[in-house]
Amino acid sequence: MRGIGKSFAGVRVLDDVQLTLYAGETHILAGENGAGKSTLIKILAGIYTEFTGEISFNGRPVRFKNPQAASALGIRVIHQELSLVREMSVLDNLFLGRELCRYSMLRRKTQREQAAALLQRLGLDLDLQRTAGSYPLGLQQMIEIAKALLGDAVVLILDEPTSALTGIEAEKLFAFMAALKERGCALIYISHKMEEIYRLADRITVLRDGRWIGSERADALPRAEMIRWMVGRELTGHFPARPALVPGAPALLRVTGFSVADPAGKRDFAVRDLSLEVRRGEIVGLAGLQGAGNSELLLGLFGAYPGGVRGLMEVEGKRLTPGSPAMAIAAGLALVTNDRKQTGLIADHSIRWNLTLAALRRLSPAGWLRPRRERACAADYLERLAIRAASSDQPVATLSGGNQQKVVLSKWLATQPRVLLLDEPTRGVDIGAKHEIYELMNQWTAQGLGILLITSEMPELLALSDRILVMHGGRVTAELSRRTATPEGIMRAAMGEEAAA
Amino acid sequence: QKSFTIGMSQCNLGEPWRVQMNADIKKSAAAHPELKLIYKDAQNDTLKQRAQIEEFVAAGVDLLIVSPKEAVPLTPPVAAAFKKGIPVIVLDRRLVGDQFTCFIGADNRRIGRAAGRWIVEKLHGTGQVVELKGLMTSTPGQDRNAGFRESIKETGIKVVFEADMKWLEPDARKEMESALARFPDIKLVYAHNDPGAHGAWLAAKAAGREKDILFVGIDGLPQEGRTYVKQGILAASFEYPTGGREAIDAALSILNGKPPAKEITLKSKAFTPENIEKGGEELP
Amino acid sequence: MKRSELMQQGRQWIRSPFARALLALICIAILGVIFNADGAFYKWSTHRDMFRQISVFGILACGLTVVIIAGGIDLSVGSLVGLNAVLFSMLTIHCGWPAAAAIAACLLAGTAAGVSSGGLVAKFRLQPFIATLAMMVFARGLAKWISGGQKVSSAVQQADGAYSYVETPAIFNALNARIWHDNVAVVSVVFLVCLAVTALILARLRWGRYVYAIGGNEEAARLSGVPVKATQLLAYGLCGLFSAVAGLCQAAQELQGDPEAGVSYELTAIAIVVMGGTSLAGGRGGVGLTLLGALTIGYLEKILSINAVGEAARLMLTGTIIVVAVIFQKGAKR
Amino acid sequence: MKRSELMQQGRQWIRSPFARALLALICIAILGVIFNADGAFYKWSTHRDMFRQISVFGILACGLTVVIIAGGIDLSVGSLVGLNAVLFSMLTIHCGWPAAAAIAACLLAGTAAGVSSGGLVAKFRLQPFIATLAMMVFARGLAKWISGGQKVSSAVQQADGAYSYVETPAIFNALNARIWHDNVAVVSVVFLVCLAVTALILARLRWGRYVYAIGGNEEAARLSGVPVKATQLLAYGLCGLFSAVAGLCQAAQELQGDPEAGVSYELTAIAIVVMGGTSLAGGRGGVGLTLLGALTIGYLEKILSINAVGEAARLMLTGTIIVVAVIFQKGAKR
Ligand SMILES: Nc1ncnc2c1ncn2[C@@H]1O[C@H](COP(=O)(O)OP(=O)(O)OP(=O)(O)O)[C@@H](O)[C@H]1O
Ligand SMILES: Nc1ncnc2c1ncn2[C@@H]1O[C@H](COP(=O)(O)OP(=O)(O)OP(=O)(O)O)[C@@H](O)[C@H]1O
Ligand SMILES: [Mg+2]
Ligand SMILES: [Mg+2]
Repeated sequence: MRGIGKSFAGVRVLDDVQLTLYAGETHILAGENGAGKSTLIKILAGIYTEFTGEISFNGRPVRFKNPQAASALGIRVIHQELSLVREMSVLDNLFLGRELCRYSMLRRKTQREQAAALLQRLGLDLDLQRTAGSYPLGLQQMIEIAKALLGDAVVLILDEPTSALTGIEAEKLFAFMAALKERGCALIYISHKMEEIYRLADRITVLRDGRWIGSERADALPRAEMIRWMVGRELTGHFPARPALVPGAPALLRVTGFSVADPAGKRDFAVRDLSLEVRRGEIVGLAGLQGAGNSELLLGLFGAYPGGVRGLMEVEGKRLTPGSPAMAIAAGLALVTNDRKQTGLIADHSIRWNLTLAALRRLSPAGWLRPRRERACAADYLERLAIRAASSDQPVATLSGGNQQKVVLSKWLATQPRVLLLDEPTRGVDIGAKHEIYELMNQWTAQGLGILLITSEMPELLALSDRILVMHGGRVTAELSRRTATPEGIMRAAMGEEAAA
Repeated sequence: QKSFTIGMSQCNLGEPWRVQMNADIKKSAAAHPELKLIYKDAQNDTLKQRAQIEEFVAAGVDLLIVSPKEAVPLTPPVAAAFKKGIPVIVLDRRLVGDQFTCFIGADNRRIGRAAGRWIVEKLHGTGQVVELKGLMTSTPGQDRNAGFRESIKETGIKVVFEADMKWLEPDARKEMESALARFPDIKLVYAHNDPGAHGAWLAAKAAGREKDILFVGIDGLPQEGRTYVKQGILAASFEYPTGGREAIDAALSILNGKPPAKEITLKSKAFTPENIEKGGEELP
Repeated sequence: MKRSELMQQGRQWIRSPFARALLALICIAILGVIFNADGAFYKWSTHRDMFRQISVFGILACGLTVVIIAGGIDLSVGSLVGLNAVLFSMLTIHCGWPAAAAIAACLLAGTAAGVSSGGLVAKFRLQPFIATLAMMVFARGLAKWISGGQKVSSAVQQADGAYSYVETPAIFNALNARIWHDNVAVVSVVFLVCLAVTALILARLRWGRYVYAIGGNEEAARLSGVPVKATQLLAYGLCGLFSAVAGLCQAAQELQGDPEAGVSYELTAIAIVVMGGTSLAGGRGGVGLTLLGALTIGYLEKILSINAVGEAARLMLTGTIIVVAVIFQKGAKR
Repeated sequence: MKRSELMQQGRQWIRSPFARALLALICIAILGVIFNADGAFYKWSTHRDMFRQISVFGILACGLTVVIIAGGIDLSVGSLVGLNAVLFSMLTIHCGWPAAAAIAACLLAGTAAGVSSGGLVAKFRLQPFIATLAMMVFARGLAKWISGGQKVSSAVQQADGAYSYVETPAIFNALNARIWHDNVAVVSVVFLVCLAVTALILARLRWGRYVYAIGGNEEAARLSGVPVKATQLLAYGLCGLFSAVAGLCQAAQELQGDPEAGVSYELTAIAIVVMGGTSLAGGRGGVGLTLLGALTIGYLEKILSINAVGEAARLMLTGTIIVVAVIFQKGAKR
């Protein structure tokens, strides 16, 4: 790809970008949120057809008219935003657009066999007939990956595939990627996770502000240098130091004997008889594998399942029945969900509308909107979280993934919460912004907030949490303090081994 | 020679009878090249018709023919036109009061009565009858029902099944099928329009009972009721004249300064297989 | 630099839904100038009457705009016009209620009907199309039932079957009149008031923002503390309220309550909302555009009517022009 | 273990859309047994006739099911019934075309109309509601134009204005007949064939998968290489084709082509689709359920009809029962 340029409504988001990809290599595409990575690969995949510059494939110039054309040459993409049809079965999703047919009649048996074989190779135990949308986000991501792996890929593009995966699933994916590489398949991999980048990379290309900064072999590009390429300045220390807890701080959130009925209806309970406590200024990490029930716990606490929860809950000493999100917000809770597209944002609406939605009761106490206050509030957060946008009137759908995540965070901070429930708060956020979010979290806890944090990134979990609760099958299997926690210990407990800490 | 513009406001063109009325007017007017007619159709909407009358007045037509959808709501606009000096001929349905030049119409109640009498005679005063009613929120439906009921009062004729088929043939067929399922001894079907009677006949034919039942309809349009009578489908169809020809006659006399009678009641005819070739028989 | 910025702004403005809707309206107006029916199009009375004719539809469209932005649809508005026209006429003419009481009763009845539809949608999670379709059928039946299938007018049937004529209540004439030196129909003023109320609600009330939010992404709205069900109930309730207002206006203009009034008005009203650029997918739109949509449809009908276009041709032209006008809008949606 | 598993399966089955739709149908049938109109409900002819009556609606519902699963809607099907009934009658009766040629011409015309709506949706990105609303108005106008506003029947007007009577073409009687010892109407068989074709397409063809995909998540489908526009065109085209089939059946049953035929049939057909549990949001549903929906609506109408329920009560009952029946479905959606 050479001299690639692309504009949206007059705004230039890619300018003279180049990328060369060799067979059998893993090529990392790195850059801050909104640098233009997803846009670049969408051009390569035939999704954006209007752009400047040229693409050549195996030495021949090509210009794809549609995704089918790219797919026909073996270019497969795992998109950043999930592109599954939630209502369709897993099987149909896997073969969507590439059904096996005889006289345009589906060869259903062959499809089932191939799919079963593939899922087995990936080590996934899924019901092929269930709808894809009924699986949790992480498994949906795995289905998406399986879909791209079906058939013969020549170029596989992965746009932040692990942002919704747990460690074990990510390992499976990496093993598969290695196998593909062996076969001579070229991989483009986009991620904001440094550990992954250096584990996988053969070569690295960095974009900044839609411009090509450089391409280099991974072993010739030290981590600090790459970060400098990405953000344009030095960034010291990956994780900011956490101040020690004030001893004997009062509990902000106390939960006893809390159960959540399984919303999917598969089991009886997603969370069973759980007790925990978050104290003022404390970050409590919640670890667990897919299906451990930690996301359901947060949703349940937040009142998203009225009637589906049992148990006692107190916020700042006051009893709270989790009846609705509105009640939870009023009590000082805030929930950042793990799926910003489905449950976090209203894609068509402007940044400002999204940002003020949860805080509207506070911003317009009499029921009358106060546009000037809203504007001020939005402007404040755009600046504080460094959200890259033309103005607060821009629809959030046109923001890059990371910036969308920052809008979600801002939305909840605007409610001035006492307890933050964070489910993968840094999902898809670039390293610079992650750093900012970590510092913000420290700041908030210093101001007396309590945070209940779910994250699938082990380093993040270990570095940020004051205490770590490990969940398995809806129960807490271990409680580890900051000092006693080790990745191995967490993994063991997450697999279901009861461990005393 | 002086030419005249006549505005014609038809309340809707969804019913064949009204299409026929426009056709009759057109046919009669064709013989008089000095008449220029403008047709508007109110799509069964009272307020649209009101607007049309206002438009005709604004455009300054020489004469207005209105076949109104409703009496009460259309009285004021017609009265306003009349007061402005535009002669108005009201066709088919009445208005309230006397603020118009001339009313031409047939009497649905009378036709219903005649149909009833004919039926009593035909059935020798006894038997089970099905009544398929036209839209009962419309005055023709109400009158054709009331007149019929007057005539069969205190006879042995019993209406065993009645349903509102809303002037629609498929609905008539549907309702008739239900009637047939319930009553094995139906002697006659009285439908408020010919398509309704035809729909009932289709149902009876499908059940193999069309020979045992007589079918009576109203309207007597050439391509519907009269055809059905000729084909032996209907035992009788009672004409509901459109008054199109009479309207043009009246218009000509008004425009020539010789106003006709304030009210012209149209004579209607009964068509039966016996008299159809002779052109029907005028009702008393 | 300055100039290109201006041009950029201009280009963006042209792409805005408002500009698109305006453009469609202007095109229709040009049609009117071309086919002016011997100058009838240039008379003020033509425009005044057009605005009066579209008012009932416009009032319905106001309520529908809210429901549609909230991600729903309401097919029952036409039937509610009939029901409320009958109810209002019964109460004022037959029962002799004072106008204010009758109006209050109708507004209450309309709101109750709307809230019922809303309840089916919010509480029983019925699809709005089917819930309001059922309400449409039900309300029509109710209108026929309470009126006994007769038009309710100043011609009152006596026990012996004869008709006596009573005075039409003053409220009918008041609503049917024109004000400002005969220049604007009262029902048009009612329409403008409904428009202003709706605009205020959508733009200035917190609840208005909630309406947009649940139409945009119901789940995200719920998790942001938006009271989804209450918002839906209110949206349908408001739509029912406006339907009642439209019913009063219809009765006043017809000087009677016709149980068949308002049949298929919902389709015209929805067309108005969509012509205005509000998306049926929900979450986007506004009522300022609905005014433009109403004018577009109003002029379209008026031009066809003053030119006395025949029934078949009129239907074909209406279909064609709706498509062309909405294609002008298409740039406005994503 | 075994037993609890069975119960679990049973519980899941009860929750399935099919079971729900069946339940609604059974409830209606029980109503029929209670109000059996002196045993009329127990006669075979009652059921046979019910099935005939619902056939035209059912044929429309087949096409609509596809369009609705594809995330669209088609309001023009009723008008297309009228248009094709007129066209078919004109061609066979007035122009003397052989039946096969006339049928082919009608199917082509219906498909063309459907593809046009589809083109407006796919190419110009009009909202389906408004695109097909325009088509509905246009097709009705066209039907009136080609028929001159009159019914096209075996009474043919001569140049002098008098009427002459021609024989009704055999194809009309063939379609209007019953087969299998008088037990099933031919139009009902046509309905079943349409149902089978639709079921085959949706369940077995690649294109059927595409229909579900674009209805479920158009963007994801596009990214997966589904030809979204072609799929939409085909869906609307199929719906138009089925409308033409319904038009032929309508003409045959009326023995004439009525330009007013099919008015508001689209609402009944949509109600059938939804009663069957297909979601108007798209992406979910099936045509097997549409059959159950058709039977439910068919029995509802039949029971009201054999009991000679008055118009007002009939409307109110229909509205109520639709709601109750669909509430049975609600567990089936999400
Ligand atoms: N459809 C669109 N319309 C307008 N602007 C867009 C659109 N899509 C992307 N952009 C803009 O293009 C820029 C690049 O976006 P892109 O999604 O490529 O970033 P990215 O590098 O993938 O970021 P991230 O790491 O957050 O995913 C962003 O500023 C974004 O706001
Ligand atoms: N969490 C917040 N984030 C951004 N802006 C805020 C926030 N809270 C308040 N503001 C802004 O500060 C101004 C005053 O807000 P408000 O009337 O809510 O007072 P307050 O709650 O006492 O806040 P503050 O402590 O900032 O004065 C407004 O312009 C409002 O938009
Ligand atoms: Mg991206
Ligand atoms: Mg503050």
